[in-house]
Amino acid sequence: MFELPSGAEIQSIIASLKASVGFFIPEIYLSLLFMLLIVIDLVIKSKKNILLSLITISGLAGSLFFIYQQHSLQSGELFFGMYVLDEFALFFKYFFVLSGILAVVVTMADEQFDREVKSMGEYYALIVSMVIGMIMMASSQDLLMIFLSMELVSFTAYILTGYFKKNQRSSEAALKYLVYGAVSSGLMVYGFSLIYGLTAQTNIIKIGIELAALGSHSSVVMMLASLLIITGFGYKIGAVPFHFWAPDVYEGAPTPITAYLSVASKAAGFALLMRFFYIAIPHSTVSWSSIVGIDWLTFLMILSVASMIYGNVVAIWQKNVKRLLAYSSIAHAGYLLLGLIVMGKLGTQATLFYLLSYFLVNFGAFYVVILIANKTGSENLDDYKGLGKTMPIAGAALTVFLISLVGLPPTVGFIGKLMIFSALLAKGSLYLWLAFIGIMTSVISLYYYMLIPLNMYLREPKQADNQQINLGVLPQLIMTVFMILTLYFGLFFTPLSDFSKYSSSLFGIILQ
Amino acid sequence: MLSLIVFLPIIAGLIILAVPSSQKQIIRIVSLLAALGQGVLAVLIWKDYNPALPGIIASPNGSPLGSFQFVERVPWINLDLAGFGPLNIEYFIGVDGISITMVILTALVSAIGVLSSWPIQKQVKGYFILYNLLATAMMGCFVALDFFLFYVFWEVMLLPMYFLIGIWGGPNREYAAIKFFLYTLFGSVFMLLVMIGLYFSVTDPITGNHTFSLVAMATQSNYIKDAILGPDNVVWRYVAFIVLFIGFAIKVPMFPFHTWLPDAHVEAPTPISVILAGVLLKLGTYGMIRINFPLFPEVFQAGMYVIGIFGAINIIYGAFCALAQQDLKKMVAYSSISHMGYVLLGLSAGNSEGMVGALYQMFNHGTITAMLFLLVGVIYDRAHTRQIDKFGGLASYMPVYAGLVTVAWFASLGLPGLSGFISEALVFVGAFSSVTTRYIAMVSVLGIVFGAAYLLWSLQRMFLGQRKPGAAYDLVTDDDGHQHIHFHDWNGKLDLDARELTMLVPLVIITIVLGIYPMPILGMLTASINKLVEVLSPVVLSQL
Amino acid sequence: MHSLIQLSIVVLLLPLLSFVILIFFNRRLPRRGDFVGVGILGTAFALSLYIFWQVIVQAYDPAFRVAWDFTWIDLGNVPGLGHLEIKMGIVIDNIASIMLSMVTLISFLVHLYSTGYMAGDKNYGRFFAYLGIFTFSMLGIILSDNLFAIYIFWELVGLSSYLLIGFFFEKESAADAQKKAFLANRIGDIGMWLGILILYSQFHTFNYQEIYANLAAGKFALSNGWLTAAGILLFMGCVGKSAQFPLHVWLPDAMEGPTPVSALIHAATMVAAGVYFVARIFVVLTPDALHVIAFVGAFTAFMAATIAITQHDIKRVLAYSTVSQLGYMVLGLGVGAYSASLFHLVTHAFFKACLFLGSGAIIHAMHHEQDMRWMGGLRKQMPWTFATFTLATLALAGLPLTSGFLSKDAILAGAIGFAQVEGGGIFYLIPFLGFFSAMLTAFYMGRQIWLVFFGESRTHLKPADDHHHSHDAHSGHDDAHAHHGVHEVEWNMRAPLVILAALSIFFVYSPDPLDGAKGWFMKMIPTPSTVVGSYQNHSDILHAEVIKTSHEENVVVEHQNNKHDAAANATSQTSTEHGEHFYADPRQAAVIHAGHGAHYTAIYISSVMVILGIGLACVVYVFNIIDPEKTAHAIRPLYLFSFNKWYWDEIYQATFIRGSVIIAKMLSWFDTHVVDGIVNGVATIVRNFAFLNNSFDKHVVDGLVNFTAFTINTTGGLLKKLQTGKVQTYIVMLIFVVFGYFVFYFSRLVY
Amino acid sequence: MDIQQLSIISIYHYLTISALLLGLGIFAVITRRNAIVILMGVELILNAANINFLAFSKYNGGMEGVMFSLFIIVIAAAEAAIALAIIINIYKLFKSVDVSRIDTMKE
Repeated sequence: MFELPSGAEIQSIIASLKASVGFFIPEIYLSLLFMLLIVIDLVIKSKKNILLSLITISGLAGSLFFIYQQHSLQSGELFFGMYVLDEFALFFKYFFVLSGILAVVVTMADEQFDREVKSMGEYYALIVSMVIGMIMMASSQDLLMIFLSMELVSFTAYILTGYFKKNQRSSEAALKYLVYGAVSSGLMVYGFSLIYGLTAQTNIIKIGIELAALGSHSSVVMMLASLLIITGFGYKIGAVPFHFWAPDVYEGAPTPITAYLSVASKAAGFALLMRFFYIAIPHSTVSWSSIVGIDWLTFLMILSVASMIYGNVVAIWQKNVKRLLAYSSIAHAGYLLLGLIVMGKLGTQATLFYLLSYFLVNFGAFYVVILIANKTGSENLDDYKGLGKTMPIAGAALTVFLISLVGLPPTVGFIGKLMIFSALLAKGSLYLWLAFIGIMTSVISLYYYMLIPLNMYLREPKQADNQQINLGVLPQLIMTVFMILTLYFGLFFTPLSDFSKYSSSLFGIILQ
Repeated sequence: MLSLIVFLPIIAGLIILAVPSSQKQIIRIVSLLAALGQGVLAVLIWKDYNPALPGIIASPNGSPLGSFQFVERVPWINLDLAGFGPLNIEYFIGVDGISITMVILTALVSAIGVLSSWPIQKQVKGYFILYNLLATAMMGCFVALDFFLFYVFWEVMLLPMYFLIGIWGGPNREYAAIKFFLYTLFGSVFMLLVMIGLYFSVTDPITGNHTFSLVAMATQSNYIKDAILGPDNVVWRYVAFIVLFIGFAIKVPMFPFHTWLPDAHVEAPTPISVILAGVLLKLGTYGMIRINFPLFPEVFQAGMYVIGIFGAINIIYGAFCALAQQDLKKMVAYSSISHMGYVLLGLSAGNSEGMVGALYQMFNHGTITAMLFLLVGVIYDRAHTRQIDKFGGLASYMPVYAGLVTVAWFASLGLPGLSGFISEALVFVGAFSSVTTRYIAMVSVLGIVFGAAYLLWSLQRMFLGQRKPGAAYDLVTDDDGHQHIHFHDWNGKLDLDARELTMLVPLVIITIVLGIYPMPILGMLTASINKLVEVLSPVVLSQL
Repeated sequence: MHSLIQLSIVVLLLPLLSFVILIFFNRRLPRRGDFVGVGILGTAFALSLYIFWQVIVQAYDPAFRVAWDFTWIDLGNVPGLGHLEIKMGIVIDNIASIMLSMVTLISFLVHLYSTGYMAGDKNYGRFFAYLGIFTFSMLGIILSDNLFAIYIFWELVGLSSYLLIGFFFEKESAADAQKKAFLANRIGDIGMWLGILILYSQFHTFNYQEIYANLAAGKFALSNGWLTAAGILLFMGCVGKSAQFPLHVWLPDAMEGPTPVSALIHAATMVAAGVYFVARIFVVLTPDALHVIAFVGAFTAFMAATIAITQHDIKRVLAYSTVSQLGYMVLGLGVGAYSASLFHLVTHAFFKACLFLGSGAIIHAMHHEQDMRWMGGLRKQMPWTFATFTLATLALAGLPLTSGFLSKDAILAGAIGFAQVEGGGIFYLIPFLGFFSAMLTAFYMGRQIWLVFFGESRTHLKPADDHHHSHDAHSGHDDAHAHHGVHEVEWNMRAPLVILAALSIFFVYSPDPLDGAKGWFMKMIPTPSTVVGSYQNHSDILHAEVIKTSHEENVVVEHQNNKHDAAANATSQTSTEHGEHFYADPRQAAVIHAGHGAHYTAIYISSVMVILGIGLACVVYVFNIIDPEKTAHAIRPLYLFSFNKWYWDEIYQATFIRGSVIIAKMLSWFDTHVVDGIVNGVATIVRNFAFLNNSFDKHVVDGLVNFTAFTINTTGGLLKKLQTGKVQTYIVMLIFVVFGYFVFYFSRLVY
Repeated sequence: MDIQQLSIISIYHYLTISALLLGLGIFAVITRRNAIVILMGVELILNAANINFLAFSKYNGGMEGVMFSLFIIVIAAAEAAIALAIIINIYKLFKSVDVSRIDTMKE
């Protein structure tokens, strides 16, 4: 029943494949890097060594060049619409590569690896592969592609989470992550299948058109499908009520991976969510409810409100800083969703900006946490007592990052919140209540974030010796850079904002 | 010039950052120099200020600067909001009659604060860095004419304050610090929403873009009719006004949002109490005058009566609470609540006398309360307690101190010839002249009596009569029969020493001079206030 | 600027100068600089005497008035009002010039006297400084031309009285007394302030000439009730300062201050300021307000007199008699006997000052014994004091040939006339109380004279235990001349007595020992026409002009003034021919007319009363026909009632003071436990919450500043329980959420 | 057997089967304690999706569904590999693969 394609067709297919490859260079490059790393690892067997990490960093940095090249290219589909290249995708390419680099940098600082693991080779390779996976998540335009890239990311994430094989919590985290992830992605795929059944399409642009045509027909199935899909995405962005894996995984995983997951894979999830949400769900002119069954907006609102409230409220109780930051990242997913809900260019810009700020600040915070853990060997709040005196720069930096996470000026975090709320209020009083909740919860968040400076500065250390602990020049330098960037972009945020505006144009859809 | 006066302390802070923390004296001197520099600049500004120009709103000829002075206006952020248009944030500062008095006050108080921080030994470096940051933020709030800028300064103030109370404070400091932080942040975050809402509702008449400029916002014709805070959107305008008002009222602090104040004061070290009472509380009322009222005049009209009632509650409630306090500093703290009530009352009158009175009261309360807290600090340094009943008969042994206390106390209870009286009198004159608040004024007058009551009572218990048993000091009779007192573990001068005098005497002089001839300050106020009243008040005018 | 104005400014500022010099430098000056004070006050007196000469003797014009003012506060161009200024200014008219010289004279004498009395005190210099600032503020009250300025100086005299009463602040009683005085005055002041505000809120000026003019022009927008209220509220200021009922309680306690202070402030000048102020605002008082004032005055006069009968402390007797006499003055104003009560003010100032200084001399000589029961027989040791004291006493009692007789009878006459005009009935109570108090006055003064000066010395009778309740401040020089007995005081304390006594004789004021109205005083101080009477269509020339001039330059002011002085001269000439002034308001005219009519009745009745009083005193104390102890025992309740000052202090203590303290405690409790307590209360709740097994640190709880935070925390505590750590529960919840929402949506779809 | 009888089997049969599989898979995941069995449950879920895809692609025409199911199978295999590796590691550390006992991190 399936007749073979004619020669001419095959020619055209090959031609288009050739054409597409031209748009695919960064991914190919990264894949090569991935293999290279594995090979090198085979060649030089050693514990965590500087060479590998340097190669990784430089390799990833090199990819930036190719990504930069792509600005000149006309944005368009490739591989028969499976994959797309547009400013939006470019933004996330930069984002993920940079976060990969930072993950490596953070890893270099973490001394726990020396204790826990023998060989680091596949670690870096996995990081790179995760970068690839996330890049593809951000650019894929077909259900199949979406699924594949998500799984790629997930698998590498599972492995990285469980990277401390000797460590109970690490392995436990890996297991939980795996089970939870497998189930939710399974459900998502099932949802995909239903969509495919309804529309006979896997390309999301076509799906969008089909759904628009479909109207309110068979809305219950549609409803179920969208629920299942949201389950998958929600798990990726770690939004309530699909967040349950997050705290345990974030706590158990190696801290660099925690940082990496909490920023990068969350961002990937958002990239995916936005693309799918904006393109596949018809919302061009007609108002939402007109298409019964695809009441995504309500879903997202529930998700966002729940995340903001739950994340902030439960964080109050945490004693472990990593876990505290995990909950805070849940809350931030909520804020990011706010930008998504607005459904407009401004909203997208705000979300992207918020992602950037969160990226900067969160990596900084985790970096400091790692440095402190190196010295004190603990991530408990009580062990932070008096650190303000013993490591002043770390204390100051961490305070700045936390203030930025609360969203107080003059930090980049404040601008992020400002943009989000502006996007909400730009729609008049429609979303005011969301903004209100966001504001309230950010006041709450101040409370638990301030617990850390409170311990660091307002309380005396347990042991009385107040001589300064030296963290080494390079780490202090890096911290300072992070801190200064946080403040600088808090005062002069035009470049970031312009960049996110430039990137807020998705292929195949014109947002108003 | 204004930029310099704003950022001088921060520059000092950066210098201090470079100084090794062992060099305490250098650190102190650097910050003192910065504070004095501010003072000098303030005097220069005061000298060149032209009191004829009103300010408040854009001047009729449509110049967007309004008739503000020392204006510095450079584009700060210029970016494109996707699907919305350009977002312009300006570094826009300037002064008019309302702010210049506060600028002078801030310079004065922060200089005195540095002096009174001299004895602090714990982490001097960190202390003065935070202190200078705070000084900059305060000054910035008073000169900012761009809402965004104002908000930034406003929020930047919180963190240093948190640490200054939290690290250098008293035994219960953590509680006080976080309480202060949460309370104030709670007030200000909603300001953020209102700020954004206003931005979307206001356009600059010149460029046609949306703007954060407070000057543009103060002109009702610049509002887009159907915008979220546009004239059509009455409900949201009311909500916004209330939200803003609460935000500022928390700073004032207005009953029932005042409970952070006593804790903060009792825990904070003396210089911080001075700053807190001398300047920070003013920010609340300043915010009302600069932002809350002129941006929502019609809501203000509707709310005058309520504001007045809250003012009266503050006056009398604060006075009563002060009457009941055993801790001297707590008493002074409540007295601030009571005195800020006069400011609220004066504002609620909505006519020139009342508002001039309120502004003048802000200035005077700044100087007088600074004096009060310094004096409390003096006795606390010596006796290590502030319990009123642990003293008695001090007047015989510390005459200079007693004399200054008497002056300060009487200034605080509004004795004619001292500045506090004129402002309170003007407030009452205004409040009584406006039909809206007449009866409220009649009630609030009771505050005069109770104010006198708690002040005189404490004066008597601490300074008059004889040493009480169980007092915080011993009576010693030296060989030639004279009696002296001796505080436990206090080796300094018994009566005021030179440093304390240098802090106090200028304040006393200012209090007296302004009490006899108020025009140096009032002269700068009147034009702006009259303008403000015009902006605010078809209704008020009809009442006169 | 008029030369008199310049002079008066100098007079006003001289005492301030003395204050400044002495407060800062007294320890550096020889004799602690007392000569500075005395010298300056001497000069001031000389100058004001010159002013007096110019105004009273030279001009001799009832309507004499010079004014000058300057802009103090410029409120700019106020919307709705135009240019608004608050002016300060000086006005000199007859009453001002008289008061001026009176105050400076007494103050000078008291300075002189104090050089003897206060000698050796450790704060000797500061005492003179305080006297200086008092005199300054008192002169301020007299000279200022507007209500605001009067209020300012009003508070300032309050301050100086506070400082001087508490001069021996080591004594708790003194500290209490000074606080009491200040607070009682403040209560009066807020009333006065409100009254001022009522007037200001209508006319937006404080200058009382302008206010009167506006009132006369009927510009008062509010109801007439407000006007009456304004009058009564303004009068409250007088109630506080002049120790009228119900705020009289502070004055007797004020005797804790040094005796010269009592003489200067609490007898002669400051307490009279209240009366002076009411006189200044006399014309705005509505008939109703006047009635209130009259009754308050009459009641005060009577009550104080009854209390004075039974007091033992020589100064307290005088204090209560002061209250009583002030009652007379207020009564006089209330009944419209304007000039009479001002007349009484002046005469009373002199003889009461004399009495106090005399008592001071006695106390000084008796080594600070103040209890009359242990005195006696002093006439031999202290002849000068005896003579002057007696003369002053006669004046106070109001015997003919004394100044007191003239003034008091004028008042009483006015009272009778008033009662007649008001149609008798209850209004006859006022003259009745007046005459009765006159008798009581005579009685207790007689008692005092006898106990102090006659009979034998009873010092030895004094029980030993309550010996030496003398001022610590004086202990030093007590020992200096202890043990050599009572003796006459030195010249510097004697001279003032003589001068003051001389000023209590009738011919100083009036050629006719029986009729003050024939004297220069009553002629120079005519009763002004009220501006709130029944009809105000032609308010007199004076106001019209002032309202015109006051908006113009000072030069013009004087010019205008001189012009209308001339005009007023003419009117006064005409008026003095047929004896009376012209009054627009029929009621006022009638009252004054009746007052003149009742003159002789008053004389007869009061003379009888005085004789009765003195006779009774003699019966009791000289001939011992009635034994005071027994009588006291016989009418014990009445006796105690009077001896305990009608229990006013106790009543106030129980009600107002305790009351406000309780309220304060309650509110502060409310503040910590309700407004703020939501914090701590909640904190405990949260801490003891059953399911919170994990110990979470106290500061978290305390950090929750309000109830929402509490809920947040508990919900947090609940929610975190969802994180069980078991991956399957996570998945269950996932499925549950999906399924739940699906069901929910499905049901929504079906219905 | 001939094509007619096959045609009796409508898409709904496939859908029902897949739904049942899904349910079974979820049930297994929720109720089983053994990590391996849970993994099998996941496989069931994926296969449910597979059946759907195949059925739909048969009834809608077009190859996407088939492709999709192929990929799903591959993914499932990879997932199984990783899962087993992790589970073995868990067994080393905890001496058990009972997920209900693996809850050191909570709240």
